[in-house]
Amino acid sequence: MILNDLSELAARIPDGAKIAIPPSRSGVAIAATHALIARNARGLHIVAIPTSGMQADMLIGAGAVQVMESAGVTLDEQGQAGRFVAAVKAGAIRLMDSTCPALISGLQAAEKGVPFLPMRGLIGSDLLKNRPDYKVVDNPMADGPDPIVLLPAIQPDIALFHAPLADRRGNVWIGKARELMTMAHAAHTTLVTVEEITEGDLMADPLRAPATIPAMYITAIARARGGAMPLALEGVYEADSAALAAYANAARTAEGFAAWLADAPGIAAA
Amino acid sequence: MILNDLSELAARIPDGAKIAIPPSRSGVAIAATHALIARNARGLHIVAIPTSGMQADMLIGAGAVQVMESAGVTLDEQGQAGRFVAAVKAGAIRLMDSTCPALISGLQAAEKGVPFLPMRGLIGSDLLKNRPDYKVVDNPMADGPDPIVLLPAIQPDIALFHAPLADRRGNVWIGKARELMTMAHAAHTTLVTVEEITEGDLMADPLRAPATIPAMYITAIARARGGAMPLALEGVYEADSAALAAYANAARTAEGFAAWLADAPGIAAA
Amino acid sequence: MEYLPEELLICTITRLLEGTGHIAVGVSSPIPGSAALLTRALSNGKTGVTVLNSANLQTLNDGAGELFDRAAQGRIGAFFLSGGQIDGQANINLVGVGQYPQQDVRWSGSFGSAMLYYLVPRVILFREEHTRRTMVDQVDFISAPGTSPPEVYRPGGPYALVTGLGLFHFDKLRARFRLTSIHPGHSLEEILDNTGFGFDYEGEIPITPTPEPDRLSLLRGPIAAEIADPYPKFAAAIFKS
Amino acid sequence: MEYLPEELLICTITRLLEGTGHIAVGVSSPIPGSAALLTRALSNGKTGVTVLNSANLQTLNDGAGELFDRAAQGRIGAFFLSGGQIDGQANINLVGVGQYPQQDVRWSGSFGSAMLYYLVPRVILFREEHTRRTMVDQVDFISAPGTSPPEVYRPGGPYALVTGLGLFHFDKLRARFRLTSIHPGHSLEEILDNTGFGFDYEGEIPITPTPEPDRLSLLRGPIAAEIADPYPKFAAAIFKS
Repeated sequence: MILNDLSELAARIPDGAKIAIPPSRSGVAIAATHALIARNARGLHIVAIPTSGMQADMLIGAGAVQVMESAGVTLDEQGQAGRFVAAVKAGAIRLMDSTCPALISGLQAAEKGVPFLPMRGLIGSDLLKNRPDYKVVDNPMADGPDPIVLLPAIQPDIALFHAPLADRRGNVWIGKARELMTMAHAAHTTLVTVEEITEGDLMADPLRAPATIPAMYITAIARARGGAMPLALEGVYEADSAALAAYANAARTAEGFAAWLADAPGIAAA
Repeated sequence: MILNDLSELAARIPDGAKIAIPPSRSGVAIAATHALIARNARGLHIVAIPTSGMQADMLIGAGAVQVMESAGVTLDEQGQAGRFVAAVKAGAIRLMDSTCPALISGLQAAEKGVPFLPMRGLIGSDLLKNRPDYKVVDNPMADGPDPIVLLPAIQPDIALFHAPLADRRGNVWIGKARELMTMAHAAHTTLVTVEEITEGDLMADPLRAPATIPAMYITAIARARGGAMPLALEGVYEADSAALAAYANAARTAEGFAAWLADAPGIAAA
Repeated sequence: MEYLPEELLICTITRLLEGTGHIAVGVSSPIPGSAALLTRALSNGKTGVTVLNSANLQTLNDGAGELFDRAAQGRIGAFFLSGGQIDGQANINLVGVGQYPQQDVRWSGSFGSAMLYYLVPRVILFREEHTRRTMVDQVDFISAPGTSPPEVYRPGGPYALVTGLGLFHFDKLRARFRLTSIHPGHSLEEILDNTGFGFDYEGEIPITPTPEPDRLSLLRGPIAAEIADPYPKFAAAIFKS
Repeated sequence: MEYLPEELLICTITRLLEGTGHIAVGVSSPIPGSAALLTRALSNGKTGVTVLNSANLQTLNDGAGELFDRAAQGRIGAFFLSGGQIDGQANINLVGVGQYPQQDVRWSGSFGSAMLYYLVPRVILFREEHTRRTMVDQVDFISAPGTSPPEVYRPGGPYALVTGLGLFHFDKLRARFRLTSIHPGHSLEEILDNTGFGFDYEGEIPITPTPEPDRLSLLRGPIAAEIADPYPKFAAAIFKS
């Protein structure tokens, strides 16, 4: 279903939803995030697949986040994610710290409809110590003792991301950002913003079809030109380093962030 | 590495190897299978991902197979796989019967480097009863009793398949046949025949790259025009029903199969 | 309106599929496939259909595991299974006859049954041949069981059994089939004679409704064209298309 | 030949990478990335390199999990990790300082360390800042431990630690670092003063070899051009390219 604008998309994300978001180079729905902040979302459980940056920081700065589940929140070359760091220090968000492959395996467990996936690693870390939902069992396939971690399935209420291209049937082309496919498979509802909407059928195009999320996994699509900016969208535009630096600088303080948000491009124009 | 011919490819498959092969519509290396039979391979453990047809039947008919692990061996519209059925009745092959998603999950376990993956289903079936390598455990994530099957990782020695296109760097484009990607990730050695070899770099082509197996997973490639015939190769050629029917008919008897094999297109010409 | 036995079966299955969100159809299933497509045509856009191994009637692009993932995600409302043998507890056998593994009769194998039978809410068993060879007291090999103990995770399972002679529904609690209707031209006696398992029935058993004329028209028109993609021979033989 | 401190570190790391089949480099790692590319250039085609988040220096196309799958498949011979804190048992902390979770100092998070540190055979710890703030007796939070009990599956782990002051190798059995060499211009006393953990050393400790002139030439030529893809600022600042 093609929506009229980003506010319609944001309206489909209820307060308290568990939202899966992609890493900074895979198609981050920044324009939609502005719309979500504009609708004053609260109590979100953000699951980064497996890390986040500006998007999580913006939502945290806007007070929209209750739980932050990720393997890392960073503004990359621009340094620390200011609002994330401040919220941690203030105890304003609940942390579910993990490691990249554990988040991906949890998502894949939901994709496969199984209650858990096993993973090597984690044993002896303080990550594991702080995750009572992760279980250590003895590998039943081994002859001797062989402890292994089981990760519970992560089923997002919402998967939210930005992609280069959709068609009117609701198919979405994602290129190499394959984690978006896993997110759409695993999530209950998948909301996507796109640069362009084509009149053709992406699933009928032999070159596009292999990297297209079929419409049956897509709940709604909204057009958002430059919807990942100032982050990069592979093959479409590069990151805007100056704009990212400006964000990083502003996000060092609550006041700076508020001023940045007030100056941000309006939702209507997105 | 680009090989000179199919006999070089067949020479890389040792007797006794565990070989993963794809289902009938995903790029079956029939020409390479002729070469494998010509080199008189023996003792193979065939793992169908998750089913096979003519390819497994040919190898069984040629006496190359010791173990057949699959969820089904069928000539589809052409009916029973004659050499497979005869070998089962004669007790000439060891069966590891399973169900499609269990074979795929086992392969994915190897892809993920974990000793097992869980799967719903199987409990109470005679498949499970005959697979002592499948373990039933109580789901540690559940509050009450919740038995679930764990499937051991399937790591093939060899993945063998046919694809439309490769480049000279060793990248292989597979289109929508994504199970070939999983096979290449999971296998120790991946041998591929292709219709065409392009001079370009498939990984540098934004439309091809998402459906390309990177060269680091590919051990060797050989050119084989029509290498899946008489089976279909999606987007390249349809199945040759008359040739498949002729095979099905011939494979009803050992003599018929031997005559068919003697008449088959020579390896040199492939 | 004149109709073929296949058309009766298609329309019988179609009635069982009403209201399904998404129907998946396995390989070599032209009659269930036609019923799924007819259901979609009647659904006003509410029903989706995936027909395996078809060029246009499926959108699978994540490998051979995607269909099973979809089922496990709860995205598939109905699926069809068959069996070389089907027994009175709805156990199905797709493997062979005799003592496993060196059996006297060997079929292709269990395919996805040992997962889909557990996870798809409405599994319709379809086997045209209704004889004591196919409808047995106890299958020789359980590819997938009809019922499971309560502690086994099983949101899905058998819903109905359609054969060339009649329609049965499955009672999960009693683990028994109940004869719902007898196809026109057949009798309870014929069904009893040809069924190797005991089943429930009560009073006067209805005759299976004959195909609705408007549905027959749909079937012979647009559905015939659609089903010719995966099943050209079937479409040509039944619908002359 | 004149060289920059970064070039010394790159050449030091390169010596640790010799013979590796495939080297993966994480984000924000220009010095390890340069060392990996230099190793590849010297390897006669035997070494491959994956640099995360680069357009041309990686071939990942199966999603955010592929790098970790590759490591678990045994396809990655060497990887680099760092830490806000690194302790004498090679435990690393990428999370923060103080009592978790409401810490006084919070860093980005553990990323893939809690898997890669277990599975990659040759993990090189790299942290330029060598002070009692970074090299601590005991980390405040273990993102990933330096050693594991024998029953824990762990084909990988710490191999060496490279800092701005020197090079250490890690002894897994003793779970202690051993000082291998001291970078030119620094002293054992300086290292002892600035290290919060105890470590082993013996007799006269060698000086870290200065960069080999032929390697410096490679570095400033073709490698500088390659590393400018993921790290343009670094390449411009160090190699003026």
